Amino acid sequence: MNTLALILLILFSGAIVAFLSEKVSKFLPSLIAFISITAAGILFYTSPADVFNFKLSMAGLNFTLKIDEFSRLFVHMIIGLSWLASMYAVGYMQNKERQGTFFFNMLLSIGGMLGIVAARDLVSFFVFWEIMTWSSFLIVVWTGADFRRTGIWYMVFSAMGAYAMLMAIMMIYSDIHTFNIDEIIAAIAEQRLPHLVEASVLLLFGFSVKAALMPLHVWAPNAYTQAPAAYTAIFSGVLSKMGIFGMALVLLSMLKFANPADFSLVYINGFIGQILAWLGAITAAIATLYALIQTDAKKLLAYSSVAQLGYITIGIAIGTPLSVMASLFLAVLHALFKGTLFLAMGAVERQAGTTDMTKISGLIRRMPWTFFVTLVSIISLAGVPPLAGFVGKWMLYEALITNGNVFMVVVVFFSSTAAFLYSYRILFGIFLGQEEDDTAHVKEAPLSMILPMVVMALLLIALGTYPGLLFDPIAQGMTVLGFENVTWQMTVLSNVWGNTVNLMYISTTIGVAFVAALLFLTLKGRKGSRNVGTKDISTSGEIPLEHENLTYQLDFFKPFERAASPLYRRKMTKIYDDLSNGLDALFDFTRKIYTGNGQTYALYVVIFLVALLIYVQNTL
Amino acid sequence: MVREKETTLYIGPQHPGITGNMMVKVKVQGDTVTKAEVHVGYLHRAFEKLIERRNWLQSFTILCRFCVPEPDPMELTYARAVEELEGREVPERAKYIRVMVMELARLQSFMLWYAGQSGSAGLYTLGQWSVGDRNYLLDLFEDLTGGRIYHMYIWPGGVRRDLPVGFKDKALRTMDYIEKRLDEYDKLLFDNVIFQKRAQGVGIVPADKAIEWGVVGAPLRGCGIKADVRIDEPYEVYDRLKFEVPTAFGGDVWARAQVRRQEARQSISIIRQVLEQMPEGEVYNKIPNPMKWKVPAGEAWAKTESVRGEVGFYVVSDGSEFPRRVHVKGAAFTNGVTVTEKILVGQNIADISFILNSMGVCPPEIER
Amino acid sequence: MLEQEQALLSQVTSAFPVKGKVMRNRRVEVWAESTTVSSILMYVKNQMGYQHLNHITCIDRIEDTKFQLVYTVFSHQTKMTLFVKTFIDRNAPVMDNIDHIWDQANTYERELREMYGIQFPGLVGAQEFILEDWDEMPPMRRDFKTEEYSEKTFSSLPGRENTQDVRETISTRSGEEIPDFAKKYSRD
Amino acid sequence: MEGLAIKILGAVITTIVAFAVGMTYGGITRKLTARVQNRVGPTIFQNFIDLLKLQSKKTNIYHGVMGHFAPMWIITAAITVLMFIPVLHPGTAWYNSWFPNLSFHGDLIFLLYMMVFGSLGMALGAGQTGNPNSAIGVTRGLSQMVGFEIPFVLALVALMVQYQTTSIQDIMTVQRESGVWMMFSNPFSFLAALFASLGMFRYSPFDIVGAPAELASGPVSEFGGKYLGTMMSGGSIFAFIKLTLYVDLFLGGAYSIPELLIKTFALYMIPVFYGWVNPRYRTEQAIRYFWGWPTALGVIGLLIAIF
Amino acid sequence: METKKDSQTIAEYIKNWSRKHSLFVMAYGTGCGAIEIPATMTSRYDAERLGIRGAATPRQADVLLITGYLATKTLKRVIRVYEQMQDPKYVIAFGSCTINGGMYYDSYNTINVLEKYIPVDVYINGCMPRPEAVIAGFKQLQDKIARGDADNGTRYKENLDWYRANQQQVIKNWRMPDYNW
Repeated sequence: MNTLALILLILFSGAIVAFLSEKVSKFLPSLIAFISITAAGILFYTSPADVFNFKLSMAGLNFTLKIDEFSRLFVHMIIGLSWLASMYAVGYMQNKERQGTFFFNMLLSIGGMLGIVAARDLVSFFVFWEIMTWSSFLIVVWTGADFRRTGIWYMVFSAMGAYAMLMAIMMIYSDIHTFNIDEIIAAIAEQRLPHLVEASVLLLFGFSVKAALMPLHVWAPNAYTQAPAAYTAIFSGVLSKMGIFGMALVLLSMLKFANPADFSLVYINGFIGQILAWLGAITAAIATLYALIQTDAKKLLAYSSVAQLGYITIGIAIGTPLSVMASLFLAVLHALFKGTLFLAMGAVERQAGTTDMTKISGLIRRMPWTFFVTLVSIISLAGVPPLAGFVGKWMLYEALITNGNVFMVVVVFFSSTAAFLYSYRILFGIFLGQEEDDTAHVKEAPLSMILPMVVMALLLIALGTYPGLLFDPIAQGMTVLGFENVTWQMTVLSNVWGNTVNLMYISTTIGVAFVAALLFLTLKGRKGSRNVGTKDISTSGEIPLEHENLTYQLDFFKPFERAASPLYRRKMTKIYDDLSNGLDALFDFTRKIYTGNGQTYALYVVIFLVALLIYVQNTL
Repeated sequence: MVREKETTLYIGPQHPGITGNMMVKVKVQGDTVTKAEVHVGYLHRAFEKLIERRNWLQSFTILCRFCVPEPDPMELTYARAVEELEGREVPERAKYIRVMVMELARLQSFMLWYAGQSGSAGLYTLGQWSVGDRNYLLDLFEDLTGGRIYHMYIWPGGVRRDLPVGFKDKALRTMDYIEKRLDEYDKLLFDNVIFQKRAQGVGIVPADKAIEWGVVGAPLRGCGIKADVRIDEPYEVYDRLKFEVPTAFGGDVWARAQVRRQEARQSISIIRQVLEQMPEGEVYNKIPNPMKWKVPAGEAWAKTESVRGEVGFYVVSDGSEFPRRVHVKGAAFTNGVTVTEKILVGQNIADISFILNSMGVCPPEIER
Repeated sequence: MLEQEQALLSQVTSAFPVKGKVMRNRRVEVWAESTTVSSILMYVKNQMGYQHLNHITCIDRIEDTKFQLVYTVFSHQTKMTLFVKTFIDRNAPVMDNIDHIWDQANTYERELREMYGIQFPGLVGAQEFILEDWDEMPPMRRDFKTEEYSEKTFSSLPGRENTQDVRETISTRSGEEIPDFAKKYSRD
Repeated sequence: MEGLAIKILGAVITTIVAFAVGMTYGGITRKLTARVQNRVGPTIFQNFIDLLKLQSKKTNIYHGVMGHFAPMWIITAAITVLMFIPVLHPGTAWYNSWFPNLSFHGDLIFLLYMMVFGSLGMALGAGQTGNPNSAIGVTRGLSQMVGFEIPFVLALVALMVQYQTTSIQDIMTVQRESGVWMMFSNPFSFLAALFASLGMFRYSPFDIVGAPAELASGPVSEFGGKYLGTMMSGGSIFAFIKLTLYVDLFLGGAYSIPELLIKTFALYMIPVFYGWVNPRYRTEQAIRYFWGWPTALGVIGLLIAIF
Repeated sequence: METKKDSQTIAEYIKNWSRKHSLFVMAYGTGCGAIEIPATMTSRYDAERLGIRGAATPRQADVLLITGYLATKTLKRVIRVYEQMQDPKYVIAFGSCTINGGMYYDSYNTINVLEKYIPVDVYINGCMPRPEAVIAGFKQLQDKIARGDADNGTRYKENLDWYRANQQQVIKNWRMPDYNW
């Protein structure tokens, strides 16, 4: 049997078995999910690369699945993160109800994602896309909380995206009568596709929904927040990247092969790219601004995911080798650090009961490992050297600067500086500050939850010095997209102007200086050291009362909010609310026309006849 | 008890931004104050109790310590209350000297205010200048009374001793110097755009509530209400002197600063007038042996204007050598406690100290 | 002479069963029953423009076993001060709470409660205003002996006898002679 | 092997020079401030004495692991950034022998991010102490950073676009070869960066982080003794770094130590002078300030650089 | 300039020299003597030329000034502030009232002898001490530090029980956080 089909079969059948096994034991679904993902992973990594090829003809349609080098990058992400998340889920989902449904949908969506990246024809692409969408939708509404705001937004936007995609697929099919992507690309190169621009825009619209790009992002924050943390890691980490995958497919594979002689198409290609890039930049800025006023850690991370997806979109949309590389690097990194962060927040939620940063504080001594992984991933997220986030940020900036998108650099820089604000917010809100008695019972999460997070954190640290580990598969993948001979080095970054940054030197310097300072400060005067708790602080000599709160938690960045108040005035959700209210009113009006009264209808008929008469007379 | 959501900040007692030894406990949401409580009592020395154990003249050692930055109005008010009880006349020259001392005390207190107001906003240069220049005024006090801060100079029946030789010239020279310096302070503080931005619209005392809230002194005049004990109930020789009582509108820190800025100049003008108009003659209508001095029974209420507002003494005598009861109502008692608690709500953390300084909160006067 | 003051006095005495007198220019006092004080204050504040509450004070008339309370109000229009005085029982001191008339009366009343033990029914605010952890008799009462308390609680170093000349103590301790010119100022 | 020894020696010397210069500048500022305030003031080496005293404190208050790491992060960030900045002009004799360090191996974007490293550590350390003043101070500092980074980045991007390089050494070389300092070739960008530097040095009116009358001493409220001392050293090195960076980027770099000192001191005096006569902004006013004229200047500078 | 005492090692001598010339004063005006502190710090008297400057929080401060009488309510705060300071720490007591009660000897709310509650290094007498006297007091403290005698933090720790007993006699409701000395 075909390996690729076998992997998909394992996942889908595992889903069904997990769903059924809940009746046997509550513990079983999580285990089955873990086992089936492990099996799929083992199968994937033990097989030679050329076996992932699968063709099936059915009902006159040719389904083609193939994992090329570019897809392989995403498969690494999907399998890796899903495996770690499912390991985590074993501990995380303990004692929760309706686990069968959860794991059923989780495995289904993982299978769907694998299908998407492997699909080489638009029909199977669309089918797997819908499997992924619906299974993720069912997980988003799994907790049942706040369905109206979360579920409906997600469903409506996904449906919009799906219709747009469907329309584009039909358009292409009506032009060249094939669904096969390779054939479509060939057709584009031969200029046999008159509706190329329209179809591309519609496809990009559909992918933008998943990638949570600016005007279509409103579903994302709530959906990410509502899904259980074990799934949110996958959701934000890889599922949203399917949008990026699609965009790369359209922008870099399809539009790029437009004939260079066709000036207008090339121009439109650049134009679409610029628009997308600017949308990405604005998404990054606005989402960052909203992230830093959140009080719920998961929601903060959700907004931050939207912002990060904005960066990734920019890279893809700009389309230079360095920017695409930066974008794909950031995509993998985002899966790593945002996955870690969501998992860490899940651990906090499980252990402390909430992720509301106004309710908990000072967990650093209670959950040191969780703090460590959060710290590492936050530093990565903020892009501070020597961790991996810096590499991605650097490449993105250099790509933009050398490409001449200077104002976009400033916007991106603004959002990534503002990202420090929410980075600190999340670290402080949960782990630092006063250690209160009401969190005294909190303990560190079990090993099965810590282990995946630590693995990812260590990867982030390693990639900070040796990004080449990741450049290798990215460069190979980019070959598929048409970027020949992408150069990369293990520890040196370089841009087209020939400027370099040597990461090895950076890490060594930081390491040496830090160790020296550590030794100096730790050894010196350690005899007179007094360990104090967080209650022994300078409160102007006063002794705080029991019920008084000494942690700064509410409206954390109020001054900033006030300074940036014009940017906060308009909310996208409100615009959509207004739109839907307007539609409501329109439908109301329409209903008024159809009053149900026979006499009115008679009147309409008369009016219509008169109008027809006049029209006919005029034309004759 | 359920833990609060708002963060509690203790501004004081040990805090660089507090005016003296008191505490403002604020609950903040973001950087906005949602609730402010003024806690006092850190300086309570039981003065009103101790005065009951001192005789009429010994009380003066305690009186001047009621308010440290500006002790002289306390002495004068008490002396006037005792004079009212006893019916003791004060020589003309002593009245002029008293007015001069009062205005000197006001002036040195304004210098301290300049330091506090600018220092709480982060402009340390002005604070250094004005506190440094204040030493020249304290030198005058030292020449006159022998003490820099506490003088015990005004006694019932006049003042303790006449002006030293050459005092008038020195005082006039000092006034010239201070006036010159005040112009420089204005350039540094009032012409500064940042100070204007900081001060305007902050810490507003509403004009329609001000009287009812018991606001006195510069904060009241900053609301556009012309109220000053020196013109409401002229004491000593204030009715013979030409001076303005400045007012400003808005009731914010800026308005209060404007009022004080002009008052400092008025004080200089009054000191000059007093020095010019001062008649010759006795300065002290001598009281009998202080250890045996009895003041007739009765109750008297005397008030004077200090920098912070009116200072009132309610003195009760039962005809013995010891005062029966001396109650002090300092300006800060209302300005610094209830009014401050009200106007701090809704303000920024950055402005707490700024507002406290502009309200002229003086904790020793509150808790005595 | 003093017409304004007389007019004020007659206005208050006509409205309430109180007696009073003009103390001097701008000073008028009325003596009232403790139960009518709050209505007088309400009246003078709302009807006569005495909007400024200067202070509330208490005098311990221990010989009559009474507390004398003095409410001082001031009018910014007429610039006159009105004292409303009353006696309450010293053994069970209770007085009407007036912080609904003036907010700042709250602090005065809290101080009186702390210093004299006068109860104001309905008075909100922390029990402790100035003192902290005070468990003795309210300290401003005349029968509270502050010196005894001080000696008991904060013992002084030896060498501090109250009326003794400090210079002698110093000289005996350090072995210095008191110079002749200084001797004549010694008290004994 | 010999080359490595020389390199390490050079790194140590660079650090010592930066530390000494930063501390002395602080001392000179204190002295000058005192003179402006009609005072005599401390000696210009007062900061060294303070540091020595802080390091010789007997007790240390240990607030937890992040509190312990915070000063180290600051000093680590300071030394690392210092290593990647060309202190003197490449090619000069002094430079080649003592100050080459690692400046070939990093560029401007790296430095921008690396400079945040210390602040992040400081913020975490301040957070763990649990003092509300620290947290408020940190949020103010971060907010202000978002404020001044905008004009600063505008200026830097203008620089990079104008010279088609992101390497500091190349920027210095271009300025030397053309003979025109960036300061004159693109004055708008220089002004934008200069305004941003006011926020970076945190003198009045931008000393909102540790505003004494408002927050006690802000983030460092709970740090004393060796921790405070180490932070002070890190801060001094950082002052030197910022000044050197400005000199390298806008003033054409320096050929010798005296030239560097003159240029950096002149730059340093700008925020100091500004601080003497201005009270402090509120946080949102400070941010608005940076988003006003400095940003406009930065945009003009960037437009000039592009066209 | 003091000569190096034989009992001090070179390192000790340097440490004491730096401590002497860098005194961070706790910004806590506990009593009326605080009014002369601004004057001491500003232009005419300029304490900064001696290395004396303000510190905002107890962790950074070296010197605690008790500027006059201490009300019992303030004493509690002073103890807390003093205990939060880091060794070596010094206390300068101002005014007659800290020595033996001064003019407040009979007040029910002010302590009489400061020495019983926290160890004092230098007393400056007068009511209130003039800036010259304050600077003279600081000079004395500097001499004491240079001699290596000023180590009252250790004394306090060693005799903590005695001090605690005295403190608890005055502060009736002892609601202080426990420190791990």
